[in-house]
Amino acid sequence: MTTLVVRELGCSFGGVHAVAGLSFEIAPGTVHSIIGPNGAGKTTLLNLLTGVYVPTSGSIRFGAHELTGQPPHRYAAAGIARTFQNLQIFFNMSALENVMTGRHRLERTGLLAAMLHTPRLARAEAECRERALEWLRFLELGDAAERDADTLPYGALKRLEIARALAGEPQLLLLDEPAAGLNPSEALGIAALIRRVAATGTTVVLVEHNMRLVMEVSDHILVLDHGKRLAEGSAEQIRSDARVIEAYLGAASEAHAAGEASADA
Amino acid sequence: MESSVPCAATVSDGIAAAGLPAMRPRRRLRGLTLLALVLALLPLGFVNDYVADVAVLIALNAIVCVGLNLLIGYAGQISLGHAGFFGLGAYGSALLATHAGVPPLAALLAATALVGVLAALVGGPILRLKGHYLAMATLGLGIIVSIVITTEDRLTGGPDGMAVPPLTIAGFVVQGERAWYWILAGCLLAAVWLAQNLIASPTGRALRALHTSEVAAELAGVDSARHKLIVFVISALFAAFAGGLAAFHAGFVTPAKASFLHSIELVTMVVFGGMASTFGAVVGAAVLTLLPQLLTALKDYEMVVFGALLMATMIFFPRGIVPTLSALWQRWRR
Amino acid sequence: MGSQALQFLAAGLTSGSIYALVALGFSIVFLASRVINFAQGEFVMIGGMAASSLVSVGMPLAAAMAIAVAIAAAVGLVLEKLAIERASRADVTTLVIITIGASMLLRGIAQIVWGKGIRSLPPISGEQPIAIGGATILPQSLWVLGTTIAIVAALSWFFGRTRLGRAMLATAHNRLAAQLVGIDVKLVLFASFGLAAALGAVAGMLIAPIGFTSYDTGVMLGLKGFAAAILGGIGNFHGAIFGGLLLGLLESLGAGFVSSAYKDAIAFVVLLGVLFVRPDGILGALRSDRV
Amino acid sequence: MNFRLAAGKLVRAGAIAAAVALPVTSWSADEPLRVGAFLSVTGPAAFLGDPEQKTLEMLVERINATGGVAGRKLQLFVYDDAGDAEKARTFTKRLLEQDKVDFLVGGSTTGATMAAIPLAEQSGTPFISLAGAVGIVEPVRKWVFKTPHTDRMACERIFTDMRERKLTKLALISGTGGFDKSMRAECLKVVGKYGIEIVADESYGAADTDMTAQLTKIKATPGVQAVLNAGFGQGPAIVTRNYRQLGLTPALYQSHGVASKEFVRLSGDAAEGVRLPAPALLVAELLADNDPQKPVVVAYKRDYEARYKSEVSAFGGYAYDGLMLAVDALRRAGSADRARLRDALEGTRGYVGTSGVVNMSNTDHMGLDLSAFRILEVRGGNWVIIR
Repeated sequence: MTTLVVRELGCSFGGVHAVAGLSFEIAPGTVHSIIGPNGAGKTTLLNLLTGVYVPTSGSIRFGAHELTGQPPHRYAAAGIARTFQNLQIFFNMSALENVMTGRHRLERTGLLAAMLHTPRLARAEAECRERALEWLRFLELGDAAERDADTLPYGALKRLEIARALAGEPQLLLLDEPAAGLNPSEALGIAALIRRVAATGTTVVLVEHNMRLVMEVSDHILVLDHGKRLAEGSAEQIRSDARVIEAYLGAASEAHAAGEASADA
Repeated sequence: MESSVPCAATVSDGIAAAGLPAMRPRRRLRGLTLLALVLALLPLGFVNDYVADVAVLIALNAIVCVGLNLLIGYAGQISLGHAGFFGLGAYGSALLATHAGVPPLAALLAATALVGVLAALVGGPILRLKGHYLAMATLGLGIIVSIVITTEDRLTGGPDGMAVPPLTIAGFVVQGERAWYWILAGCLLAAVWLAQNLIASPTGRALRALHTSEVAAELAGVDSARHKLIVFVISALFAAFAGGLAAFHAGFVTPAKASFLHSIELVTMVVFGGMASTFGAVVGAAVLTLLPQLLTALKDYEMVVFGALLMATMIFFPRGIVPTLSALWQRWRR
Repeated sequence: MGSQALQFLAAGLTSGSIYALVALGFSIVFLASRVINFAQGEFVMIGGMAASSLVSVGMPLAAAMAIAVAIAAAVGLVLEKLAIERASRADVTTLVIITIGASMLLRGIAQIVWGKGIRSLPPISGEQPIAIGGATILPQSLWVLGTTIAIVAALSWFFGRTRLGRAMLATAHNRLAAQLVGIDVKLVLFASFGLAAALGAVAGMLIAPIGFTSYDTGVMLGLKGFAAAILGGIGNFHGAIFGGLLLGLLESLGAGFVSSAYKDAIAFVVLLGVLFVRPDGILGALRSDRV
Repeated sequence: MNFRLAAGKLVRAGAIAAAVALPVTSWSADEPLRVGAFLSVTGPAAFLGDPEQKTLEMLVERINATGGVAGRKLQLFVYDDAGDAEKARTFTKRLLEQDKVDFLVGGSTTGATMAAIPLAEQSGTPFISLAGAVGIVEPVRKWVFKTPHTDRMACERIFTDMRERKLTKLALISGTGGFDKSMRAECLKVVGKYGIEIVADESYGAADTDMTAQLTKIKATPGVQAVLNAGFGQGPAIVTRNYRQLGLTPALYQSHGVASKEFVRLSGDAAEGVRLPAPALLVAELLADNDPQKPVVVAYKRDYEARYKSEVSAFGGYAYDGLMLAVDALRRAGSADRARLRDALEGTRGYVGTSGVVNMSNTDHMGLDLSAFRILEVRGGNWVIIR
């Protein structure tokens, strides 16, 4: 299993330092969460860790792969996958084809084999279809396989995106606010799902606002504020860390916050 | 709001899984076999060589459109310069066969390959552009090609065009519209077969993926720049090959074949027939090649009727003829 | 050598200002609808031909020009209502093909109504060329340049100060948000086609005395206008002017110093070069794809 | 997802079937003589094809009104190739295979003509081209004739006029159209024979609106005594106006491509003093009474302008000669047999047409000489015969 090592990572748009001098590591096989108030740089960090943004300073290494400044498909090739805050589903395909596309990094058949539809390709396609169908069932979307993606409801699309990410059998899965837009019962469904994914040995990194979900599934939490590391530690440590509460709820209502946090747990 | 999620259907898994892959190939080839049937029966309607000639022109345009559909329909990359590749294929074949004394068939294949190399070299930087900027860059590329062909008149005969020797395959001179028809029918079938295979492969899915969300495709491991280049070169090869064949068939070629008006005509055929639909490209090429022949009786009103027909079809069939008709066919069958 | 280079500049400004005026029409329609209107060249042709035919039946120049602009604007509005609006749900490519159909329809009608002959219009203030340091320029070219600058000033005021103008800008930046704040997006698109058509007609009437007009001048002017709009940055008015003038200069300097046979090719090679360095045109454009 | 085939095929088969059902004309008792024409009625060469079509339609009507040719009416089939060589080739095939015409009159542009020649030759059908390039009849082709003067003759006529005016340093400025570049190429071939030196060679785009850059380069070329602008359409009118705008003094020659009143009207008084070679048609009234061409051109000019309310152009004249040569040959051959018609065409002697007096032979399938061209000059907004 491979460790994600981030050293002095920085990313600024014009004068704004969205992320500055950030260093941390994500050990394999655990559930990590990245939390912080709005504008703390969570999404920017997520985009940096998947090559969507190119860092202005610092480095990103994943196991033996030096990924700093590489295009996103090199991150995917290294075994990193993600979902998106606003769904990026391939709506011109069926659900099954979406998940099959998720396995693109594992494909070994060449262009010529594709154009001549060689037996080797036919076998690879059948196998890819088969594995994709398994991941669809893993996300309880088995019967939606042949339906066009644009006919599926929002909740199913959320799970489809996760299925697509998992289909590539990544070592590291980054989830961008998976609970956003879901009702409480669906959020609980996501929590169970994250545990099932972690159980398969895949490292999960969660970027999320839903504190209940974060506290419930996270082995390790990194708190960001204005692009810098505010705090890091287990769920327990972070819940009672004064700086975190202050950053979230502002200094004035300190007492009230203490009460609030306990009720929340 | 959220669909009722049935517990994992354990029982039928086995059947569904086993059944699904086996059924798919037979369905995929059904379209090809029907096209082959139509192409086989068509000559029965050839009252004279003129009708055969029109059928050959349709097949030539269809081959270009099938390639262009991969680029525009599936990969979502607009090109308004593919007549430039068509013209280079035509003039490349003609020049190699006349001035360089290369046997015609070898000239055709060599010219096509050279255009492929050119497309690969030019495609890299051009495909970093998006939407209307890509359209303009390819439009500009096509115009540069047609200007060079028009201006280098010592070599190409300039605007008045140049004669092209007949095509000989293994010693046999290809003569007569019927012989040409069978060759073109074969090439069109091969083009459709190759395109369908590509679409139903990981590369095909990668292209469709980067059409809707390039970043999600990248995160699935798709090198979008490389895949766009692949489909750009493939569509250029289809256009160049058809261009070469057209030059040998007509025995004559003029720079108009490389003009931006021809590029726009080709894109119109693809969108008219239906984007992301190989058979849409074939139907679009058929209808828009045939229409001018049918509308000649309208004399001065031809352009008005053609423009109006084009607009009406696109307004009432926004996704193109074949996708709209096949959606109606689905709804009607269910 | 000096006066020769000066004349190339004058030639470049003459054709450049024409391209700029046509490019403006492209940018306005693009702003409101993300569509490149391939019939924009035809609006230019309608302006020139309508004014020329009205003058030839004895109507004074000013009246003929006003009516020609009205005719073109009406054509633009009808085209938007009957075609673009009905297909508003279709994707951009389909809309572009609709405008290609429209350009053929308008060209066909013009061919029937005005015939195939080449027409001209009397220049606004005579044909006496003005000498500027050894180079000469027609007064009409100065009218084209002046009108272009005046129109951009008017457009900046219109888009900055008036309700409809701001509504158009809002629609351009975010169609959904504009609808949410109560902007009638349909009206905006309707108005933008009318405005673009009127602008095209003005261009057509100013160009006719210099380059004549016929039922199919719209094709090449449309192409050069589109290239100029892209070169400057589609959807950006100052970009349209800058792109138009630059394209005109590239052609005239290319013809003057390199080779007149390859002047258009040179202009397009430079255009490609610029796009590789600045993929959104020189003055940049509305970039709106965020993850 | 992609078995959308069935619907697609239905539409496709229907479209092809419709093509087959094209109306095949019925054969009346004394079958009409079928005249096949493919002209560039629209597109960049509409300037040529439009008057040609009008002339053919007018003549066929008049001939049929006076009992046709040896009792047989003429049936005209006209298609518009819009200046595109491939369309011209397809329409020629349609005329030969579907409409089964007896002879072809057409090919407004050289490109369209060259594309149609192989078909005329293979099917053995007499083809009278209306395009200018000398390459159409050089080398002589069995079935191919042409009525317009060649562009080489136009160059030679201009160069003889220049020699008489002692002008030896010539600057060329030509468009990028087929007509323009072909004339430029021919002029470059023969200019040496006349002791004239080409000192500049510029070109402009078909739809350009300003040529002052090219003309400025010519103005800066030392010793230029004359400028020849090979082109047709609006280009030459713009060149002429830019010429005066820049105050260029060398003699300005245009080509027979703009031999029409419209050019003078468009150029305005900038055209004053411009010379060009033109057929007699343009100055019908000014011809000397004993000029054999006078009655023919005056009659044609009167009929054409009465019917179409627009000035006659040299291109209409080429179509006039094209059809009348065929009619004359048909009368002499006494039958529509293609080979006999071809021989009769080749045997045409002393035929008086709008372009000049035609004397064909088995080595000359055009039959016009330099005298067919008059040098005209614009004076006071009108053409004047110089020589």
